[in-house]
Amino acid sequence: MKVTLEVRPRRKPHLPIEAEKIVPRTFFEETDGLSVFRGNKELALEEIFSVAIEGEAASVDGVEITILGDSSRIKRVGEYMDGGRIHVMGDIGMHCGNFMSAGEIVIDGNADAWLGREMRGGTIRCHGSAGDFCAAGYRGEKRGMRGGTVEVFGDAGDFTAETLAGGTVIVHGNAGDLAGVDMKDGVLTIMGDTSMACANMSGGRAYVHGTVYDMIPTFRNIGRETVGGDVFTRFAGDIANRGKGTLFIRNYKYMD
Amino acid sequence: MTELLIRNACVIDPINDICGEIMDIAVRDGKIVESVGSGAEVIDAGGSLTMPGGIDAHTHVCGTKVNFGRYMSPEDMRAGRTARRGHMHATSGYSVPTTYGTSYRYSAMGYTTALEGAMAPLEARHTHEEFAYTPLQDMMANTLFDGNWPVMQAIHDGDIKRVAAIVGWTLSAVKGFAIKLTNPGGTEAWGWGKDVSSIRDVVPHFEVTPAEIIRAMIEANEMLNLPHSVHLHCNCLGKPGNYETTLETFDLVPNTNDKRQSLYATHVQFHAYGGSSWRDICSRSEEICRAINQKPQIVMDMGQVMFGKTTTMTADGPMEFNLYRLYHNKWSNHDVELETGSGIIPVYYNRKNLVNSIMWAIGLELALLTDNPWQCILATDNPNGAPFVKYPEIIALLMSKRYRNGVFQTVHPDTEHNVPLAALDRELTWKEIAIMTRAAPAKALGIVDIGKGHLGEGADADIAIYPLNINEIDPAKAPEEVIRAFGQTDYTIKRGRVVCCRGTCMVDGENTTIWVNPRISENHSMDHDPEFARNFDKNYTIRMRNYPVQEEYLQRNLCIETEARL
Amino acid sequence: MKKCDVICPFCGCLCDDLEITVEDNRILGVDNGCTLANAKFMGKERLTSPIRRTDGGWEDINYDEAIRYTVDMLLDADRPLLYGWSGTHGEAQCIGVHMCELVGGIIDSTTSVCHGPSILAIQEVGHPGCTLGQVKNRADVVIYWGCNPLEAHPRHMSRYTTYADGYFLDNAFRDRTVVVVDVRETETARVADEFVRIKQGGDYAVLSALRAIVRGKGDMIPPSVAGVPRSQLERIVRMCKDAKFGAVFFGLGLTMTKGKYKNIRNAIELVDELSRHTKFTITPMRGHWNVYGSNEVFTWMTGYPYAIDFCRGIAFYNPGETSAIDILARKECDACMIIGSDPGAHFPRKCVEHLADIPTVVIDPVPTMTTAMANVQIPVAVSGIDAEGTAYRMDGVPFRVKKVIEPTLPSDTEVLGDMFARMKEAKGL
Amino acid sequence: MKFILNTGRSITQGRHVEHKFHRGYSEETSTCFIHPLDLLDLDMEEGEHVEVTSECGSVVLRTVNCEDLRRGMIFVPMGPFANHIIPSHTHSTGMPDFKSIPVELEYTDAERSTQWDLMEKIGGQRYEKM
Repeated sequence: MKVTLEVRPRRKPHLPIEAEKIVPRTFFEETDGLSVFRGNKELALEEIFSVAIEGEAASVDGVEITILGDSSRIKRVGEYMDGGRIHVMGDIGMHCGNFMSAGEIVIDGNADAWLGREMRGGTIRCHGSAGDFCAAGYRGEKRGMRGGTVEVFGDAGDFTAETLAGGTVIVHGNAGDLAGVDMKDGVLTIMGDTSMACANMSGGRAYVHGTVYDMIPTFRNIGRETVGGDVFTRFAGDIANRGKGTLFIRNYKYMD
Repeated sequence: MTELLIRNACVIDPINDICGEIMDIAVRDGKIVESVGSGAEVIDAGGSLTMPGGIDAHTHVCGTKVNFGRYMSPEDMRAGRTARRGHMHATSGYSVPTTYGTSYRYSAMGYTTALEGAMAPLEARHTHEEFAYTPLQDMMANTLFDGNWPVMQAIHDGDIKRVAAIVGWTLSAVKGFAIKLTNPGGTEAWGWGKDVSSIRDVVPHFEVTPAEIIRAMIEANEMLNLPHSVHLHCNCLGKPGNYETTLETFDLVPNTNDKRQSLYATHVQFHAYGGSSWRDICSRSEEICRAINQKPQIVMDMGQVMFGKTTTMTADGPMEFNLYRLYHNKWSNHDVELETGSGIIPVYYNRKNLVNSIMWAIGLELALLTDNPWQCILATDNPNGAPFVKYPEIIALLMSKRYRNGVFQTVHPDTEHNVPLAALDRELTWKEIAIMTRAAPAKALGIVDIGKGHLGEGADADIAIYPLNINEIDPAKAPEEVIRAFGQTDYTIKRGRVVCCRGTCMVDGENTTIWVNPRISENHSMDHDPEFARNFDKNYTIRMRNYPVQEEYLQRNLCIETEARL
Repeated sequence: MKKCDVICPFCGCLCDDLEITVEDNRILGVDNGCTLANAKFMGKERLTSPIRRTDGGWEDINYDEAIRYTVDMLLDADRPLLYGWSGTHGEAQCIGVHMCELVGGIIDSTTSVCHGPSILAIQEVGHPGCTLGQVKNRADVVIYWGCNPLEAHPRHMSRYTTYADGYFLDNAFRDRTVVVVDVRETETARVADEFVRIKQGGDYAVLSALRAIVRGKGDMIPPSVAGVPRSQLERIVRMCKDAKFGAVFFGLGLTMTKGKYKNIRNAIELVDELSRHTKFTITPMRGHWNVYGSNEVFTWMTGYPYAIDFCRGIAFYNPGETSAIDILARKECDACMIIGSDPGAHFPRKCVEHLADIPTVVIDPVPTMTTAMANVQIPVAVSGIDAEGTAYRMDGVPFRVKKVIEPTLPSDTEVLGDMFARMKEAKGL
Repeated sequence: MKFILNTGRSITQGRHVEHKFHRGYSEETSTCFIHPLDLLDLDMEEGEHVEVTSECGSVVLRTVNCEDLRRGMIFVPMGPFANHIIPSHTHSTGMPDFKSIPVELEYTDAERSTQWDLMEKIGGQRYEKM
């Protein structure tokens, strides 16, 4: 089944649209009567999108949703996704792929904050940049993303992979402040630079191929180590937190 | 004048010695009366179990500490959210729901009255503000005196009259209901990061022991003629081997009041541990119940633990710090100057964990080993042992050996070597459950005379009608029916109005705050005691004049006036 | 006539020992108050009637029109923001929550631009705190981190710390050690026993270093951390561990800088660590009068302390998304009611610009910077001067603030109560 | 020259919080506290005006010497002037960077705006009845 959703122009284009219904399972089960919310107003899906559905699907994995147009303020697309595929041709709003457990989301443009929040499984690929709290957790919750893969080909914002507790996060560009802060498990890879990496980490592994600025002073330098042909400095920490994490860094700079 | 007639109710009303009679209940203007006119609104109970509204004799639902539990737990909030609907406001939360959430859920379970377990006098206004937003239950507040400086000074001076005068002044100032002692002496020691480890330890600087505090407060309580007894959270909560402290504490208690107990020991499950460490912890429920069975002057509540997620919160600051060191989860603490402390941490009681399994068993054992159900009240120390929404499951565990055994199969396998539960065959009766959930709480709290906990003429028309026919259901065999029925009434009636019908609350509601005002002669009153006032303004960071809870915080209220004998 | 034990309606200290001289329903003098209290009580420039913006000017309108405008505005909006609340009393905040729930809007208080990050941190690790009297009577080490009480909370040090008498201290001033950590050498820093000058944005690193030293892992710390020599850090840790009762107060220097709420989390975890050695507590220096009350009220009524989105009926909370700055900067609301705060003065320009673009109502006794952005402003009595109600001190202690003069204008409670009644009527409730 | 802008409360700003249309408020909140040596480097004297420019705008302020500051940092009491150039980005925490904004300082002979001018510039309407 191919579902094509093209965002229509809106009178108040900045007001976010909450569209947690846009997930393959919804279309697999029932394509009529779907609604989204603009603030406190419930609207038919068709009011916000022009909708085209072709074919049938034998399972949720047979559903592919394509989103066209300016979807930068469409929130919660792919929330609780448990199979199938979503392809966002442009940018996508906050909370794309919250709690996702299976399937694939591909974003050609940028993703707003909380991409893949508390993700359990599946794959998200963002070809542009991701906002803050990419692959992170929720307020007050000890554990954030627990499984699956988030790959960002551009940059990622601050607090990337915050409270990461499983799965794989790869940022090909730079990550903002405090990437991997409070991470507990899982693997975080940043090909570019970041700052204050992995502060307070208690477990898991992180690789920074660029430079870590404002390096946290409470990581113990274990020595040089070659990983995949590149020479890294290996750190253990965060000692401030009895941490048992491992941090591999190509270059780093303390705020002395 | 509004009138209501409930027909064909199968009534259990232990205080009036009614057990399973099919009868009509007449209500006029919120009170139970002999009969009503033909114009009365009629509810046909169709033979369903009908009891006085439930009374929670120890629960944490309103005030600074509870609200901090909410404040620090957005993850708990999202675990239970409902939107505004009809008369019901939006609610959030599971173990520490919003005030509306608490009120609606209690009401759906037929509870119409609750005692907030711990109110710091300095922050009493906060508790009363939240009472106003807990609209479907009448509320009262245990008032904390465990680390009260002027009280400890008066005890040290051996001046029990002064103790009583200070307590009386404070209760009336903060619109409190009863004396609560939480780890007496320990909360003051916690002001220095320390604790007391027995009832004979000396509180730093104040030179009094917990035992002296407890004894003096029991005496003062009777001098003030308070409806409720001293309400005690014993020292050493949650520590292996603490049953000895509990038994020693029980031995301090004289039998001084013929209407009710002289001591209410709360959440005794947490105080009934044998062993010397977490590795050899075991149940000492038998010793505890043996003492209870011999001492009619003591009433306790279970403090039942149920498996799952919850939030622990207590004025017992040092105990919460110990829990924090155990769990490494988030920890909040809030010491209250000159008065008490408090702490909060979220916990998960895991049935695969031996200690948690033992705790679960002990609570049930206390209820099953106490001969007289009037001496053991059903409560979880909400939300410490479990959120109150677990009460129906607890009732089923107590009524069905089979159900108990079934759950026992799922807990840590070593549990049976450490607890006597498996050997207990007792299955509680409908009447015993009615006693443990409404009649005994009313009697223990001393609110039978103001019309709580029974359905006699003149009583408040607080009534719960459960969708259950006790003549058709065998609770031993159909625990799921018991859980379903106690989980949601057909009708919860409060002050003669249907406030909740099959889980939907029907009115905005307006509760009553019940408080006490002991009349103390002028020559004993703290209002005319220059030394008290001088020290107050010197040591507190609030002026004495700004301290009392103003009338504005009491909307509907019922003041129990007592004559103090000083 | 002198009114005694009056509670100050300015900052989060809620000093309750003010003496106000009143004659003919006018305030003539303020005793015991700080300069901020004086300015507040003696202020005379109040609006006397609701005003409405016209083409190029303002006109007076009556309360009925102003309230009707607000009600219609909120009912029509898809995503209204109800912001402010710190300058008003709890009873009005309660009505605000009910209004927000009914119209399906977002309610946020000035928390989001003061100690919002502290709350986010507390939600991760909790908060070991106490009432201010504990500090006053016991604390022998007091640390002010990223705050400047002498200017922002002028009587904090004299009522609760440095200069206050303490029951357990013979000579409180001499026996207390005061440490100030800041990027600036403020007035407060100058009266401290020890000043730790930190590089901008270096708080997190310094806190981590302190935690490691407390844990006996100081050997690995570089010789200088964010401008602070390791020897000074070690000295401070010794001081803390030797304390009988230590109290940390922190301000916006920690919440507004790089690291944001993770700074606070780190500070709290430092206090947790110190609690294993001695008694330690930490308290945010709440600035705007009843801001803590707004958190308390919102929490018991909605489950969350600030930034609550009711658009979908249930309460949703996600600061950074549902907080006022973000909503305004991203233009994600289409109407705004502001009460008891002045975002026009205190929000970044981009946020204020959006207020000019959407219908905005301000409920405030005096003209403020936000007035310029309003379509309608409704003047009200001032809580603590001519209106009474509940306010919470920075440590969570609730007070009932009194009237010292009789009001000539309705209170926030009355205005909001009227609005709410009309909204219910419009919704057929 | 590049600086870090720090904003916050000052007692004078606090005194005027309820009197924002007063000249005193405008004076205080349009003050740029700066280390005297930094001022020297700018080749300026105390009291002269600077144009402070951030990524999102610029504003004219009056300089005042202040040795409390480290070199390279300026302090502006919180208010509409500082906020005119503070970016609204909150790192998705709800809190903008009120205390660490990279700015560029340059001497200017331009006058300072009033607080109402600033508001009008962004679509507001002055209220000057009092």
